[in-house]
Amino acid sequence: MTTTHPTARTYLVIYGWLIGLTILEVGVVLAGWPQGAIVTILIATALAKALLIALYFMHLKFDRPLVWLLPGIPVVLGIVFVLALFPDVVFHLVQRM
Amino acid sequence: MSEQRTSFIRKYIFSTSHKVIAIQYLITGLVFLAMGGVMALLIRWQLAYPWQPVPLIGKLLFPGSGGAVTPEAYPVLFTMHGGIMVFFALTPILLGAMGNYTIPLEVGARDMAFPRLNMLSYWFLFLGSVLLIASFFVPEGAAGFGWTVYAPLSSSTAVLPGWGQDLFILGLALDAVSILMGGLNYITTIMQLRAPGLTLRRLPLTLWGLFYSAVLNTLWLPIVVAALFMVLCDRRLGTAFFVAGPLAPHEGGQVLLYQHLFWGFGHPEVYILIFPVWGLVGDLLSVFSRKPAFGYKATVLSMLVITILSGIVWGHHMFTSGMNPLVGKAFMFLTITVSVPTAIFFLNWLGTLWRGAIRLTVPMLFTLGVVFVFAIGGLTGLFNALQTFDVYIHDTYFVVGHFHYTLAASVLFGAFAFIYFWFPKIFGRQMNARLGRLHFWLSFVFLNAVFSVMMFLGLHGHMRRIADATAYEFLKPVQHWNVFIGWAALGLGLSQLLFFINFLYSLFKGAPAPANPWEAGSLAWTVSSPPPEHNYETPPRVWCGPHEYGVPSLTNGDWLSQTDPQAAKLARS
Amino acid sequence: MGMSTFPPDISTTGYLVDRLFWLATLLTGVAFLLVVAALGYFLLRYRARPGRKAFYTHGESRGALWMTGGLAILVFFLIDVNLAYHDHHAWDAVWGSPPRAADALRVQIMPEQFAWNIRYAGPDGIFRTSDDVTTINQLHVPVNRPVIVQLSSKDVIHSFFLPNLRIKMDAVPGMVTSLYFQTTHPGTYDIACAEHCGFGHYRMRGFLIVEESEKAFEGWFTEQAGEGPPDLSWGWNWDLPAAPQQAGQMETTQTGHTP
Amino acid sequence: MDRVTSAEVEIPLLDIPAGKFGMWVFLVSEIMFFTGLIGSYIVLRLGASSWPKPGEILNTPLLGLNTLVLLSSSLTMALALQAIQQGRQAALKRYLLLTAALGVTFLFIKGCDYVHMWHKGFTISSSLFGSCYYLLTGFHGLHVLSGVILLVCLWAAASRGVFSAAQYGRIEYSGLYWHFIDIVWVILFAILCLV
Repeated sequence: MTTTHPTARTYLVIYGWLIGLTILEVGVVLAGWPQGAIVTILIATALAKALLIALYFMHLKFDRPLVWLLPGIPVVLGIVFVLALFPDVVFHLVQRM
Repeated sequence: MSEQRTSFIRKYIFSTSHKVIAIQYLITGLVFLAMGGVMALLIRWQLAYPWQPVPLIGKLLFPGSGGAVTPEAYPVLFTMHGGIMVFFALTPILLGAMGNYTIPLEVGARDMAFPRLNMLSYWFLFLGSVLLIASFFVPEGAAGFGWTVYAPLSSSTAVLPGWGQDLFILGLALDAVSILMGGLNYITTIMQLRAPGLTLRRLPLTLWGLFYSAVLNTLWLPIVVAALFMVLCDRRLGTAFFVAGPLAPHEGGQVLLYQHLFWGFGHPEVYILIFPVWGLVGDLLSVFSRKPAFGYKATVLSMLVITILSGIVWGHHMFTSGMNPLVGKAFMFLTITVSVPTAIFFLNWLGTLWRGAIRLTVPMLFTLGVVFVFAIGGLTGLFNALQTFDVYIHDTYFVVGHFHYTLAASVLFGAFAFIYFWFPKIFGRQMNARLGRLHFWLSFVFLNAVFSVMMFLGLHGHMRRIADATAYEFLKPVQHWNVFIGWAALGLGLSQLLFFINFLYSLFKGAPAPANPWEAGSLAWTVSSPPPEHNYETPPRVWCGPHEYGVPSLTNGDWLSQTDPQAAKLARS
Repeated sequence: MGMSTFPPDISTTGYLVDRLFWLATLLTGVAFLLVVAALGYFLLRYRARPGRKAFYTHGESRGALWMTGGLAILVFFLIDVNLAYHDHHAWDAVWGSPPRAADALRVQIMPEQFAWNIRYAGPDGIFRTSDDVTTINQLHVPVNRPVIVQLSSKDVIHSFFLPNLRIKMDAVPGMVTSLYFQTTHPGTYDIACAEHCGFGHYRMRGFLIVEESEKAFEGWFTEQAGEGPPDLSWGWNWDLPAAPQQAGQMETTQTGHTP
Repeated sequence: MDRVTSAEVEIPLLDIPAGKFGMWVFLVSEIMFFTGLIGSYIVLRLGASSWPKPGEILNTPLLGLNTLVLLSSSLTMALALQAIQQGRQAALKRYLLLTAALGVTFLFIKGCDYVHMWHKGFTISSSLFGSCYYLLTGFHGLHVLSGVILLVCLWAAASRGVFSAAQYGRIEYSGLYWHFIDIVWVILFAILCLV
């Protein structure tokens, strides 16, 4: 069992951050920022939001580090797997152009 | 959850007991094994005597063509043979039956961690098999794109319009969900429900094999499920994820993407099936050599390394697919590294036999059979890893012979070793040893005759999945080998009748089995045969590893049970 | 000519593939025989006998670990790395050293269920123009001249397999893949489809006709050119293989690796 | 020599309940499933010759609103768990119902979005982007739907007084699933709907 639990106030603060980041996301898109900036910002904010939810709402921050292995392994594998597909389905196009 | 379970249906059909579910898996697997075997014989008949009416059952199966296999029926035969054998025969026997029966007993638990999920797992398999069988009866027949479901042959209704194709894919997806549910249970039970004292170092190797296998399933099976759903969308919803070129409705997607997704799972699948067998071989060699498993820790670590490597070598299935050749080279070098851990545990098997006191029982014969055929399967795998050579033998019978050595021969012998070894525990009766030995030797001879000749055909360039080799000039000189394989395959098939006879006879008439007929040390053999409904009244206390045989200081007997308190003093681990 | 295990070799590079096979057979064969010998010896020597206990060892002493680990590493270098090294060099010759397009005969092949559509550029050297020569299932090449083949597919995946030259390459819809070869013996040989492509897969046979001289090839080519207009419904630009186009098809933009 | 040490009485690998461990293992397969889908989308998109700007096709403010709805449901789910950990039965039921309601709202808005898009000619078969959009959001929607059903079952169980400050495992494990769905949407929203 988890030993410490976040308080309702913690949950609300995290929720505030999530809402704020979402508004930021929609804002930069609607404001029509350059594509490169949008991609960078959105990936960063999406990762930040996912981490906030995992750490606080899913209590990973309060679990033993060994529990992190469970979601950690597939996340790492998934990223490696997708990157391994790049040479075949993405890069040959770049070579041509 | 238990006491009110009295009715027949609750006890034997919708049972949550791991032992009943294991038997359900076993019977389902054996039925499909027989079905897949008959399909293999039909395939071999067609290749030996192209377009000749099949004797005896031909008129029944192919009434439209006077009993001969038709060009339309042939792809269905090899597709269903592959799909059934891999997903509906070997997986249910090795993971379903072996996993369900052994895990709770060997960890000293009353049942699986999630019994109702376990029941659901079987019924998903059942539903999947219903869809699979139903696919034979829809217009235009069952699936014909090969068990690998390669797009765009599978994903375009322009080339294969029948609903049988969709039913096959759905059946596979349901089976995948079933396997995932089972795997979830195996992992959780092995990690969380071990009896006091049963540290990870004291698990039987079979459980390690099942554990790694479940881990691989949990990680990679979902990828292929996603790919299968995308194929279904391509077929019925007008998408084009895996369709490109002239067949695509718009720009289209990426044909190679499917192969990557499929082999991302497909290569681990080889290990998913072989890991439980490797574990079982490690345990049985130890039991029947009356000697501790040699290099237990190294074996377990080797399997872990292979688990990791298996996820990153899938590209060696795609050397001719038009993928980037540099990537191919990387995949080749990754692939050959697998031979280091493989060699280590292979040497550990030999080390277990070394200076043992070997008892050649029927399960031991099959175990040694696995060692022999896996040596061939493993070493011929190396030929396939060599990019330049693989380009020549890719999609030929060399590959077919190779993967039948690893998947069919090794895994089948492993499945038989499991059944002969555990039959007394499961059903409380002994199997007939004389029939068992005859079954082994006939299978051994015929199996090698079939699969080694396949590899020679492959070297001659004989393509796989062709219905008639006589259509090619360069294959005419080797056609007589197809005839040879046909008859050897018939011999192999008929030898299996000995097994089915033995199984059914022993089930009802076999000699009653004692609790521990093999003098085995692991937990399962401390309870009666068959085990009581909840296995253990109180959690057993474990004092040593599962392989304490040949203990020098013992005066009565040569082995220690894991629950034997003397072990704390006498055993080494 | 290769040993009778393989179909006759009619290429400049096929012997490399055959040699790789024999080397692999030798190395793995030795390993296999050692394993079987150990297995047989142990089974005969260490059979259970009354009054004798097995040797009680868990095989986890430092010595045992060094032995298994050391042997595994030895096997890895003697067999695996050794073979991979030879394969690496064979690959360079068979796949990694394509001839210059100017020196080679260039052919485009776009199979469909269940036939091989074959295209040669005409005198203008440009593909998909009205002076092309197109054939079905008949690939004529002059002996001793390098040939480069570009492949794509009209429908599903096919695999262009030349057993007598020890090479094959998939023809993938939406992509252009390629291979090259050089023949050494005139004659007629099989082209096979190696990737299951439907119920007619087994009869998707083509013919590789190796003409005995350049002159004979020229003669055949001129004769074909006079046979009537070529099939212009497919084909693609050789140097910039945008995906092969079918008449009325939107341009797509994938390429395979090209030599 | 006596080798029995305290370490040998160790039982589970992790000192968490089997149910929580099982849920995490399930989420491992879920992560890999969505890896298959999202990974395919990424390489299909990067390998395509052209790709439309999502903002010109999709209704960005509506999808943003939907994101807020789902994020709020994660908050209420977390609060539901906290409520039962403190033994507040009524609050548990209220938060569970609220979470389910927010899930239904999400699905409703999603449905309106689908109908609207479809009428504009943006369908699953109209382009590769359409195929990816409907496939990914569709599978996510199915997960939300099963989550809502799960929540309703939990609410019914809570009404029977099944849970208490000592016994709240199922709420916790279901919460993990619900938050996971939320994470998937956060990622889909950013890389599929906005970029």
